[in-house]
Amino acid sequence: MSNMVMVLAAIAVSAASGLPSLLSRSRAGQVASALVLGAGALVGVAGLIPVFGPSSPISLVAEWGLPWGGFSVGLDALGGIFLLPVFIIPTLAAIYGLGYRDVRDHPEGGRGFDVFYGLFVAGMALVVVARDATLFLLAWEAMALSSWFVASAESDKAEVRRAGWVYLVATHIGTLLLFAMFSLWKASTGSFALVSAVAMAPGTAGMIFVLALAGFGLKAGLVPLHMWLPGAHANAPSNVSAVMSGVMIKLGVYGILRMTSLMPRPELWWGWTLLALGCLTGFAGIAWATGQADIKRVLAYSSVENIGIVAMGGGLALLGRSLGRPTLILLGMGGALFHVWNHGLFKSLLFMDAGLVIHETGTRRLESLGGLLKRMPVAAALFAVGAIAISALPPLNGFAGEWLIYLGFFRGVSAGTGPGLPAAAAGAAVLASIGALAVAAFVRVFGTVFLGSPRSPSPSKKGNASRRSAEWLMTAPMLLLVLACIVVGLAPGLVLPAIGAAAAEWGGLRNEGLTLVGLADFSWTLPLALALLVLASGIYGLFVLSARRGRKTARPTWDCGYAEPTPRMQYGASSFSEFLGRSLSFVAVRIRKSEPPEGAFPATGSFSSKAPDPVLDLAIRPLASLARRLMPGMRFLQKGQTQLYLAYILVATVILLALGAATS
Amino acid sequence: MALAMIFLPLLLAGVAALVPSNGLRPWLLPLAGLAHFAMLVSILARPDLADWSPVAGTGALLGLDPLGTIVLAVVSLLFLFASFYSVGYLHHRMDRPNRVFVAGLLGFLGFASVVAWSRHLGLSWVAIEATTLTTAPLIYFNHSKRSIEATWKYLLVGSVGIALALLGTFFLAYSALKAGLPASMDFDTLSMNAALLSKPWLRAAFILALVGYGTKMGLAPMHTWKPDAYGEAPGVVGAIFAGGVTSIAFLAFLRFYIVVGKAGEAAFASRLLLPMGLLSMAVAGVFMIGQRDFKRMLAYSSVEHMGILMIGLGVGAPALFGTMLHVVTNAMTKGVLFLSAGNIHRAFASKSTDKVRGALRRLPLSASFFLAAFFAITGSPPFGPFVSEFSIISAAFGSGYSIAAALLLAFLFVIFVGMGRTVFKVLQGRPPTAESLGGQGVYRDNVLTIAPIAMLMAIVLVLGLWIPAPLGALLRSAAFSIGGGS
Amino acid sequence: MILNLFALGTSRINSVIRIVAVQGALLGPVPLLLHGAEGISGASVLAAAAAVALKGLAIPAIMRRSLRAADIKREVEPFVGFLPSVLLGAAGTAVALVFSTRMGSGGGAGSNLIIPAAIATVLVGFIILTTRWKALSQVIGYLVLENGIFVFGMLLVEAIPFVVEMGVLLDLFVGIFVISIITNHINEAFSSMDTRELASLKE
Amino acid sequence: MIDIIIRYLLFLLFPPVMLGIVNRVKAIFAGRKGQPILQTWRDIAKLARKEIVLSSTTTWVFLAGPAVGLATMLIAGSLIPFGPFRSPLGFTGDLILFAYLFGLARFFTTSAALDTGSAFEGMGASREVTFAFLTEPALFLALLSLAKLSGSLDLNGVLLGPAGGFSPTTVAPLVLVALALSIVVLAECSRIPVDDPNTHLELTMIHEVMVLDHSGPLLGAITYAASLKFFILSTLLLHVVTPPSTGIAALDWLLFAAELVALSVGVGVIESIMARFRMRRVPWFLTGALLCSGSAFVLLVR
Repeated sequence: MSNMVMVLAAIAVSAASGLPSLLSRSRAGQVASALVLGAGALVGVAGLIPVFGPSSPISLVAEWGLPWGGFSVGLDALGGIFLLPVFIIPTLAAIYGLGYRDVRDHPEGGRGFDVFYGLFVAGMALVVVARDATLFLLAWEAMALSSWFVASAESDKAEVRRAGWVYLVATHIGTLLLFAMFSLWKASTGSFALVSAVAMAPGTAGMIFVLALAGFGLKAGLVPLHMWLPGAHANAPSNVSAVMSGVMIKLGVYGILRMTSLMPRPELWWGWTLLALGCLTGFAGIAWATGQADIKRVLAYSSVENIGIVAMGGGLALLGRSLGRPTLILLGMGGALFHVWNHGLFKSLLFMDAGLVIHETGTRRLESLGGLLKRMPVAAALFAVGAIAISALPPLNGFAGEWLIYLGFFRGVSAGTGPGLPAAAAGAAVLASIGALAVAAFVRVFGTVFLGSPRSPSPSKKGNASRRSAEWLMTAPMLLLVLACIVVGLAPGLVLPAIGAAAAEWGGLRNEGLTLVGLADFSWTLPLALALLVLASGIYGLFVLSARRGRKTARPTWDCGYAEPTPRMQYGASSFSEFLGRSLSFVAVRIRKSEPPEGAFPATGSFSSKAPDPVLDLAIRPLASLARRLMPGMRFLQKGQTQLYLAYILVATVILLALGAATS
Repeated sequence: MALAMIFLPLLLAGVAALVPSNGLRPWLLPLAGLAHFAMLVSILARPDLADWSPVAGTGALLGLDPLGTIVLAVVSLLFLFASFYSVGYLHHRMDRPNRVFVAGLLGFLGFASVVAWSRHLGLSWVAIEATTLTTAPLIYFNHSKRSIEATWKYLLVGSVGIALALLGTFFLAYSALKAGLPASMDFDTLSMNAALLSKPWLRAAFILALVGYGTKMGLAPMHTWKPDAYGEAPGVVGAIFAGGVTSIAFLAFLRFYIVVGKAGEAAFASRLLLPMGLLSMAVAGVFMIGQRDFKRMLAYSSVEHMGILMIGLGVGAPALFGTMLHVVTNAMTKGVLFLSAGNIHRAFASKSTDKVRGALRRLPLSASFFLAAFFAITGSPPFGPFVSEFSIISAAFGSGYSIAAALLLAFLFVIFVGMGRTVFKVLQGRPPTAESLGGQGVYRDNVLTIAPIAMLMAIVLVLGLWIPAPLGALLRSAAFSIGGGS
Repeated sequence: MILNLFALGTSRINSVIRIVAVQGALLGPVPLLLHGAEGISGASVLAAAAAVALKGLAIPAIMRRSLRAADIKREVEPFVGFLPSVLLGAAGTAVALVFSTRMGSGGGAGSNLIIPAAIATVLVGFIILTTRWKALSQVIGYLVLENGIFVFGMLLVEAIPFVVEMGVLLDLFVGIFVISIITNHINEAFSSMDTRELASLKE
Repeated sequence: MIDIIIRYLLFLLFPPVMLGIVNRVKAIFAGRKGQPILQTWRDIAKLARKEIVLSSTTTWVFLAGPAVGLATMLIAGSLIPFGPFRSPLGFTGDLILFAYLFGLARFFTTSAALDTGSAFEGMGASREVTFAFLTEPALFLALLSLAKLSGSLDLNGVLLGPAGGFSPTTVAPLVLVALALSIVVLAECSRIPVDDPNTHLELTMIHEVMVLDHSGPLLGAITYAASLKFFILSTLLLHVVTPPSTGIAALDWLLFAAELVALSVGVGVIESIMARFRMRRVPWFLTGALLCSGSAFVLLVR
């Protein structure tokens, strides 16, 4: 109970955290807001820790002025998993934001930004603790709207406005679908209270599942419902993108998991649907990511991919539940939840890092970046770690998470015969392919941004003291995140019990002998990491030694003896992904425009390729414009003739009378 | 009390006609508003309100039941805020004589009170027709060609519609006569022996009332006058129309619905109401997509919400609470929308999205309220309309009208898109410079034109989070008096 | 009720006004006749008198004035020709008869005559409203419509309290008054009474 | 214990010899006498003595590439059982780690290639990462099929499991798996027909073109790592195609070595009789591997 109060207090504090900077729109106010937010987060985390223990879920119901439902909130391990990032990451992002969007440099966007940022955080936290549909919707929309506000902070740019609009529309459809979902929920359970339903008509349950999948999937960014995600993430300020991608979209996943855990035994097709969607989302997401020309769009699409991985784990767990296989429930759900945490860590890290790059060079275009490692070594190192982690490569946390899901798939194979469960394990192959593509995508970004030599003379900003402090403010949170990635990667055992508890709770296995810790033995991670470290650094040391021996003469890359390799001859981002793109053309559309050089001494020659979003740019936008062209077609009904209007009245009367006569 | 609430405004209207000073006259509005509101409060304080029971057969013309109270409260509140606002507005429009304008507003308040109090369908009709006539000059305030046209259409379409309502009223009375009862237009008598009334005439009466009062509410396809009137009238008038006129027309229609329901014809009614409501929403959606004039857009939004009310009635008992609540929340939100839209209109001297840009920069306060009200009216938590709309939707799903509910949601989405495109064109981006707007008295927010909006918005917000117990009780008994249940 | 058809037929607005006036004047005392001696109370007499005064004299006067203001004599090329509209009117009357029989009339004394008459008049009013271009003819249409409703009202004089009946009449009167004011404004603003000019507001 | 020692001696010393064998076989096919079997070792030793030439564009990543590449191979080598001999440090789920270690190596080697800022290296890196997204799932499906057969979750169990249970039903899948794995070997170890280790036409190369600018010890490390990779994957393949163990340790070791030699010869033969695919065609070839292991998997779970 007391922790519940603490968490609620934390929510209240973060909701109010914007006030200082609203009252005094000065640097001091901005700093104060960040501090208040941080304080709230600390309280919240403190209140949160116990829920992962053996303690049973806490809940609290208070009377509420709305005609139905009460102000009922609850805390449990499943919620805790999602609540922890909600409290931690936005705080880090806020500190980062102090350097990234100094209110003195952004007077216009400054107004209200921190207010909505605070509301955003509070909304997300409330979503997780809400145990009543109305309260949930309230929190949900608070989250959606405030996130829209902070995401379109730079709404002077038309591009930002467009992206913001798409996001707003998408999130509104989501909310309407949730209206329907919760209405059905009430219709079948008799109340808006979100407590596990004992029995439910299969038809209704299936309908609710589909609606939840659609409504929450929009927020989570399941393909093809991801259309808002890349634009919104790319055009939001980087500290906001970090929170949106690292935390907010996970709450879509949370919604799906919460509803499925509340409903009685799921039907088989639910698990299949979620698994299939997960595979599609993961593969398509990363395939699209490899083609993007904008560093933040790459990260955004990779978020789609990661959501897909989480969904795969969830689907596996659902299958496990409907087939009554605890091992699959624990491994699948455990992997999903673990990945939720991991993605929160490294994706926010990467977005912050991208922000650092943008802050330094002022561009998001990969083609005009390059060779930044020499200029910003720390950022490069951090990005490298993040990239390895997000490509799920050992020995970092990304691998630890996916390892659980893989284990689940392999268990699925060895478990039982006949089609069905083993077939699901084919997901492992998809996951492997996703992993390989992730490596491709992030080598591409890391290579084009930090390695090689600069592709365009980027404006070198004067290094004054305030900028130093800004960089320091931005780097510190990233260091923490990297540290977390490494620690979790080396010793997953530290967090496994919490995740296991949550997974067990989701599957209703809270008090059974089988635990995730028992299923997944992570004792190998540390030795492996050490071995890698020792070997690699040893070899590296040898190289350095022999390099010392060599004559120190700086010479350009040999490059098969090219006379003058210029930066513009480097393999750019689009050329890097060209071959990959061609082999992925079955899922990733690429629009190429090229005029090859003609003749012996070609004057000109050009090639350009861009990767539109298949769903948004090739499906939705055309449909929308079609609708815009058709709608006015019906306007002839109202051309201003009074006589016509009066005729309408007569006609309406006659028709209604006819109707009335017919129905009587 | 009743007579005071009715005649004080009318009296003041007379005074307004006499007061010579263009500057002083507007202050009569807040005076009336405050007095009216004070009387309302004293009524609300009355304990026996929630369990009000009609005294049938007495042929008493006046009496205030929960339904009437709600509508009266809505009208009174809206008028109170609108009155202060219009003082600010009229001080900004000193160029135009406002004698007729002020008198018209006051007259509307008086006759609206009559509708709320009336126990007699004929009387209700008379009062509503009277509001039509008193509000017509309000639309005509600007004396431009366009405003004449709007007024003309409003008068003609409105009067014809209302005439049908009168015919419907007569039909109802005749249905009693036909059943051998003494022909009566006394609501309580009718609803008491509703079961005996002759069915065909009752149904015909209901349909005529639906068309007639539907015209006044602005249900498609009788809504045609609405965008013109709302578009040409000053914002404050739009607020009064969308919040007040529609509510009293809805009340008058409710009287018929109650009788029909009491006669056991609720199923018949909902068979007509659901299509009407959905049609209104569809039409609103079609005309909102790509709407350039943001005041006309608001008019269509009003059409949409009248449709939602109809759907709520059509769903029946479980949705009635939400429907009555929606009357309140919609009125309040529309108030915010129209008043802030009026400010924006003033500031840019245009109401077309081709000219209006970056209102958030130019008029931070008005624009912010406009934005908030946009989110509210499209049913986003945590605002009042969310509570009412969501309860209607869930009731619809709950009582087997799933298809209607799904359509409702679909239309809500289309309308959100249509409305949003216009709203954001208006709000975002870079505003044109004051010079390019032609310096003529460039408008800036002042306390008289902002405070009322802020208060209305506060009400909308509160209703989204917490419904005061007395209001809840009132709504509940109102819902019960309409059709039992919930 | 043949007057209705005349109203449709003639092209001279002036005469139409006269017809409507006569119609109104005739309608005034009808309730008294309907209810014979016992029905005659002070109230009803007063009501009847008022009706005659307003419909027979006042309104036509107003309309004539505005007619003179906008000196136009005849409804040129209406939306639907005169003969067709007469036929329409006839059809409307037929419909009215069918309707009233289907509804099953025959309650009060003259009801089986009055109901179809009323409905027919309403329909005719609608026809005028929807087929005439001139603002003033539309006003007339509205008036005819109201007359029709008033005819129906005959059936239930005793149901309508004095206040209400007065209210109805007053409303009607003021309505016509306001409308004619507007028509004058229209005339000034658009220098014609042709409602086709009034189509700038759409969508 | 003795097995462990033999194991590591074999693992650390033999791989370059295998490359030597391959080259020798190719030479013989080409009608030349060919280089000595130990040539690769000599190259490595020579390179180790040479100095490192660093381009001015490069950074620490350039050195990290070969280092991590070699380290990962060394670890992967100690995860997989050789012949009938269990790996020293097997654990549940190590096969996933095994597969992902190659990913880690790929990340660093390709990054190192991009670090030079040269178009050729970029091209090579691009191709390297492209093929992985087809070979990885093929490898995993193969592992899944084996896991299905053995019902085990660690490399030892998975790879040593099926050796016992040859049954008519499992023959067809096993053949398919073997096919898939051999394609994976050819691709991952950048042999013909996917890649040509000793062409000098940069535009056609994958692995070689990535390391154009690595010199001296770096190149040596890379070559050595490549040979280790070849060794490891061959071992993996051998597990599927070879007869069960005899039971006598010494004999088994000899047998294993012989198998390795045989496989190297086989690769040599393939390289000699086949031509490189055009780069565009390679994905289809790899898709073939995917199909093989996929159908094997389907056969098994059917």
